[in-house]
Amino acid sequence: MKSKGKPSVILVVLLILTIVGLFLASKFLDSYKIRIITLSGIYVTLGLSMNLINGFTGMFSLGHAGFMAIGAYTVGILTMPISMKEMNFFMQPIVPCLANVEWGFLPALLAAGIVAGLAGFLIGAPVLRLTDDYLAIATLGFAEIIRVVFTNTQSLTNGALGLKGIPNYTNIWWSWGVAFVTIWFMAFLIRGSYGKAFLAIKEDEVAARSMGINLFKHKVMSFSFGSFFAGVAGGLLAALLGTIDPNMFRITLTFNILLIVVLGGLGNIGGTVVSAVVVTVMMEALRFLDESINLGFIQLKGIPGMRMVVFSMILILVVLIKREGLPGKTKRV
Amino acid sequence: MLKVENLTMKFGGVTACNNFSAEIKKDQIVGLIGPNGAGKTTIFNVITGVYKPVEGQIIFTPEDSKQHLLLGLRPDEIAKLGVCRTFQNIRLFKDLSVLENVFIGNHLRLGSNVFSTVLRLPNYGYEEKRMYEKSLYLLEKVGLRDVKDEKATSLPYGMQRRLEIARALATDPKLLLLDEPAAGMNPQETGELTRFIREIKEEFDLTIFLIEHHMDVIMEISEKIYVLDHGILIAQGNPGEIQKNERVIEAYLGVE
Amino acid sequence: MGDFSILFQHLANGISLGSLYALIAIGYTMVYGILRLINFAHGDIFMLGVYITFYGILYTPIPWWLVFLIAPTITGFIGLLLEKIAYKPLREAPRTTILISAIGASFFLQNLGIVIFGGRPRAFPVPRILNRVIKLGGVSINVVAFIIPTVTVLLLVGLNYFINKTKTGMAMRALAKDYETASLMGIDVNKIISITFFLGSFLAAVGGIMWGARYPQLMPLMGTMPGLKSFIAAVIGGIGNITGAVIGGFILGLGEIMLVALLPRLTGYRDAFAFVLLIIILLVKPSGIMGDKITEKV
Amino acid sequence: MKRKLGLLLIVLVLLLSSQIGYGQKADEVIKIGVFEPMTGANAAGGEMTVEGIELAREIKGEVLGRKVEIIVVDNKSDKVEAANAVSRLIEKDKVVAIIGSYGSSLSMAAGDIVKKAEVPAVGCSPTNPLVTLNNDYYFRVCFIDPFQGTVMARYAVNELGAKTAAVIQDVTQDYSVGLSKYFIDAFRELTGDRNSIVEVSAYNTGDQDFTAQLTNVKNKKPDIIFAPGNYGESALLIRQARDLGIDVPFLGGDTWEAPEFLAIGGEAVEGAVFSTHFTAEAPVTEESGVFLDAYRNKFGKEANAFAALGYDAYMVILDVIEKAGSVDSQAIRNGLAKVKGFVGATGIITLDQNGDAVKSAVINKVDGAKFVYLTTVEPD
Repeated sequence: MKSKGKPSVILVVLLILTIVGLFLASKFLDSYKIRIITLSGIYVTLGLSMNLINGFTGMFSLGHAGFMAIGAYTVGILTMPISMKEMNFFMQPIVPCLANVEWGFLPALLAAGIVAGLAGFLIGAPVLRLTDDYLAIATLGFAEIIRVVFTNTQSLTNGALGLKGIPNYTNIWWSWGVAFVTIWFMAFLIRGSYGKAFLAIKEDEVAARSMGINLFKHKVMSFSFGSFFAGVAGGLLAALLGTIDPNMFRITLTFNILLIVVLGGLGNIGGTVVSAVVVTVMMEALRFLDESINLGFIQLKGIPGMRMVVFSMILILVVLIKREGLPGKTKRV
Repeated sequence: MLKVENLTMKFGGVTACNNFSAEIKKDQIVGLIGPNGAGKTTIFNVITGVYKPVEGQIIFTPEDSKQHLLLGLRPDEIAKLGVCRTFQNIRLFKDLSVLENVFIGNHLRLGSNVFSTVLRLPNYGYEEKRMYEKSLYLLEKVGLRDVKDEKATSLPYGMQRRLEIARALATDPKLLLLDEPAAGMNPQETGELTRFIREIKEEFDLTIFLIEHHMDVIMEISEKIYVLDHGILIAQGNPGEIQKNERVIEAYLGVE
Repeated sequence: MGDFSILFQHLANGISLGSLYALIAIGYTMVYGILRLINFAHGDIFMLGVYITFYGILYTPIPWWLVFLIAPTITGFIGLLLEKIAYKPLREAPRTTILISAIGASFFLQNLGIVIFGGRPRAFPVPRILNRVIKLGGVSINVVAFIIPTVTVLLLVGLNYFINKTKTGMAMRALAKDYETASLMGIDVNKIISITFFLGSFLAAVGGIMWGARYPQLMPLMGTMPGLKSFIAAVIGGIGNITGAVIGGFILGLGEIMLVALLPRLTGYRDAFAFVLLIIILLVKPSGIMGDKITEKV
Repeated sequence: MKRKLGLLLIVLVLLLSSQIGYGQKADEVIKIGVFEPMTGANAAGGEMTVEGIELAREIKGEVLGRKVEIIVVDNKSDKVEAANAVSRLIEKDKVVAIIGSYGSSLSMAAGDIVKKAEVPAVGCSPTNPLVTLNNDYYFRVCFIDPFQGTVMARYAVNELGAKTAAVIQDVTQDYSVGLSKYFIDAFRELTGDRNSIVEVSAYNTGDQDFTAQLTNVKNKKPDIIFAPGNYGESALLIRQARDLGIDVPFLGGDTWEAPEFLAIGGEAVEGAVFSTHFTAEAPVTEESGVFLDAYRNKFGKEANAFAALGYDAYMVILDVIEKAGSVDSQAIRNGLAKVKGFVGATGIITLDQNGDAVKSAVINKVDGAKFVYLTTVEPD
């Protein structure tokens, strides 16, 4: 089950390969493909952050979109040029303390993670007592509450108008750089004592408690870390798109990440990375399902939405047939 | 070491254990017996903080001076104080390896914070190395070192029991609660188990409280025995006394 | 318009909305009671029910009142099918797995809805009789707003009779109480689960028709929010308890309306209200108003 | 082992992705990209717009002696998808210009991409001022919200003699929030009374029950109610208002112009008044007539404003290409920046320094389950 090699060695090899790959990609590919690769990197981070909570620690959280929103808005508000802010907030001026702030990308990204992580901590503290479906619905509820609040706090988030003109800092290096930090973090976390404690909680809460593991502390910890990375990824997404609004962060977004996690296997780091890339690429590659297909003699009319039908079918099939995700794992009895 | 006073536990309308008192002295091996459903495991669950009793008091005195009231503490806090247990119906971390199971037992004594584990700072590196060495030593002790990379659930029953004990030992307990360690074992295995329990008691300086159905085991190693029937303490004393006690005989015959 | 008539108007609005939540919540609570599973796809079954009715009225010669009976039946069978495909194979699997399957099913039905019905909203053909307004003093009430609570209460009484007095109903209760013992006692688990799903989906479709008559706009994603809110209603009332679900529905509906009525500045936050209520309930009394307390056995 | 396999898979997928769509060669066809919401919340708007664009291509399928091909991609009413879709159009399909998208926020998601790639984009109906702001490559053939909001306020005050108004906005729609704001400002100015707006209420996209908000509004007895929003929600809202006995006029914006507004609203929406870009009834230009006939022939129904705007966006681009004599993206951009007095189906289009169309607005009213033309309002 465990590979014999040291994770650090494998990581270094992977790192070098990826750097070379990304360098080649940024040199020879056009901006569309670079965009997809960049997006893949962001989804790797998102997938892993959700996997930490749902896969490793066994909590079923559906609040990811909310933490992404927090991160995205933090980066948006902190990095936007002052003049751009004035232009954006033409309905209601932005709160004065943020009006003249213009940070660099790295500190803003860190702030995004910290604010989201803090939110995760505050939300996690009360709701992580709940289990399974109750936790799922409560976290989903929190994500919705965050979205509703962001829609209504115009002087902070500009409400439904969203933010436009966020500097496009995110590139292939940022997105994959963060992805690598995340992979590295997860790999070492899981290899170490705390990660093992998370796994123990997932396997058997009663036994874990009796072995002296403070359930609450570890759950909140895992949840906060997951939120931290979700926030950072949200920040990356904001700086990739250049514009955000509360409607982006609906339940569907969380479902997309869940799809990645399930396909990659709950609790499987490598699987999540692969599945994040595959899902992002396929989402684009399968566009032909929506479009008319010309077979020369016959024109098949495309049906918009077919892509998503195929994806949701894959999700169900994977759950039904290979519960451990596509990469597989020795079957649980 | 451990004093249980007037413990009463109810589930809905059912009284699982009524006004139970017991005392375990340091370095003793104390047995708890009784027919099925007598409420033995319930008492373990109350001591380890899984259940909250209706009434009673539990006082744990690991050192001579310091007293701890266990009631109201969470299971993990109780484990940290040095009370650890095994489970009647084996609760291993199924998907993890044998070594990982024991390794997790060390977690509560970890001094490093999570950031040093992720950044692999030297202080954690050192600690982790020690934890691995200790885990391997414990596996050696229970004879599972050869199967350290197997999945916990792939082991035969007896080995799983021993793995649970190794995992509990990893928490550095002062008081070890064993819930039917010999269940499902043949006479030869139970003989080995008895020796094994004595051995770990000496080596790790343990006090042991155990529930057991195998009378030969309990009679051989216990210095003191408590007998429970329908949640009520019906007898206590040394093995010789218990064997002669009429109420005990009656309780067992009545049920069989 | 006097203060009293405003208050009564708000009350009437709240009861009408609340009984819709209640109607959908009943199905949720029944399925949860037996399988301990949030059927995330319940809201989408509701959506299918409305669309089937829509096509039934517009494209078949069947009179509308008959469609109102046939469509829920068809929807019931769809729900039954859903259980067989997406949930039954996972009955022994970990909870998380079933939840993911439920989410997948919901996702699938929504997208299938988009492909089959198109993304554009449609107008629900409301029969004329249901579309009149009754005035009582300063209070105006749509006929549907009268019918919905009536249907809800009738169904509640009927279901309570069914569950407490019939053999199938008692088998359901036994199954909800203790799954293993019930199957040992010779109850045909699969059959009971199928009946539950059929009934739950049937009720979702009835709720859907009422919903369509009240809010005649059809969209493939229309089931998501009512679905979530009804689930919340079921939790508030004590999940697994049918009367509780109805009470929860009324609390939620009235609460939403009263929030807007009493705190007009917070109207934008209305959608968050249900979730805030849910979290409070989960933290304070997870078993809900009518639910039994469940002790975890180790 | 598994990790290696995973790595292999990534490489394979990357290779595969680099192969997507490089089959076709760039021959003589001129490609124009369209990104519109074909699914999701804005599907109806996207669909209507694409109808107009397709119709335009059928009418004028050639320019500079070369065939024009339009490539429609779905943006799922989702920002990430919108950005991807535009990027794809530019890089994979090598389009020379882009049309889209319904929904200002979706257009904004594409803004940075077209700017960076220097490919001009023409929006059909995104009315938020931010879309074209600071972007030399984004244009639009519609007017913007400040104008639209003012038009409706003027109509309410001057034509209906309203002294007080209530506003019910969809707080999750930038369109609705923006329009409400401009309406409120203009209405207060015209009535000279800060308190003329008696109530501002809110709801969310997807809400179906508005009775509580409406009961509050009813209590304030406004002369008119301004309630811009998606046609579905708006129709339900007006329906419930009528049920509650609210009988004052409802005013709204261009999104109401959809057959579903009438179907869902039924009798309740009779008398609803809204501003729009175009009316089938009073053709503003000769081109309107051409468009209307063609639309009727092809779809067998009356055209709506979104189809007309889609039609115009396409026609403007083709006109610019023709005048420039080039299909170079830069040349098209420069041509678009200079568009003046272009005769379109929706009126005479002149693009100002921001790239926004300066043109007249039409006010329509629902009458006899039809949209009936009331009046035309010229820009200042």
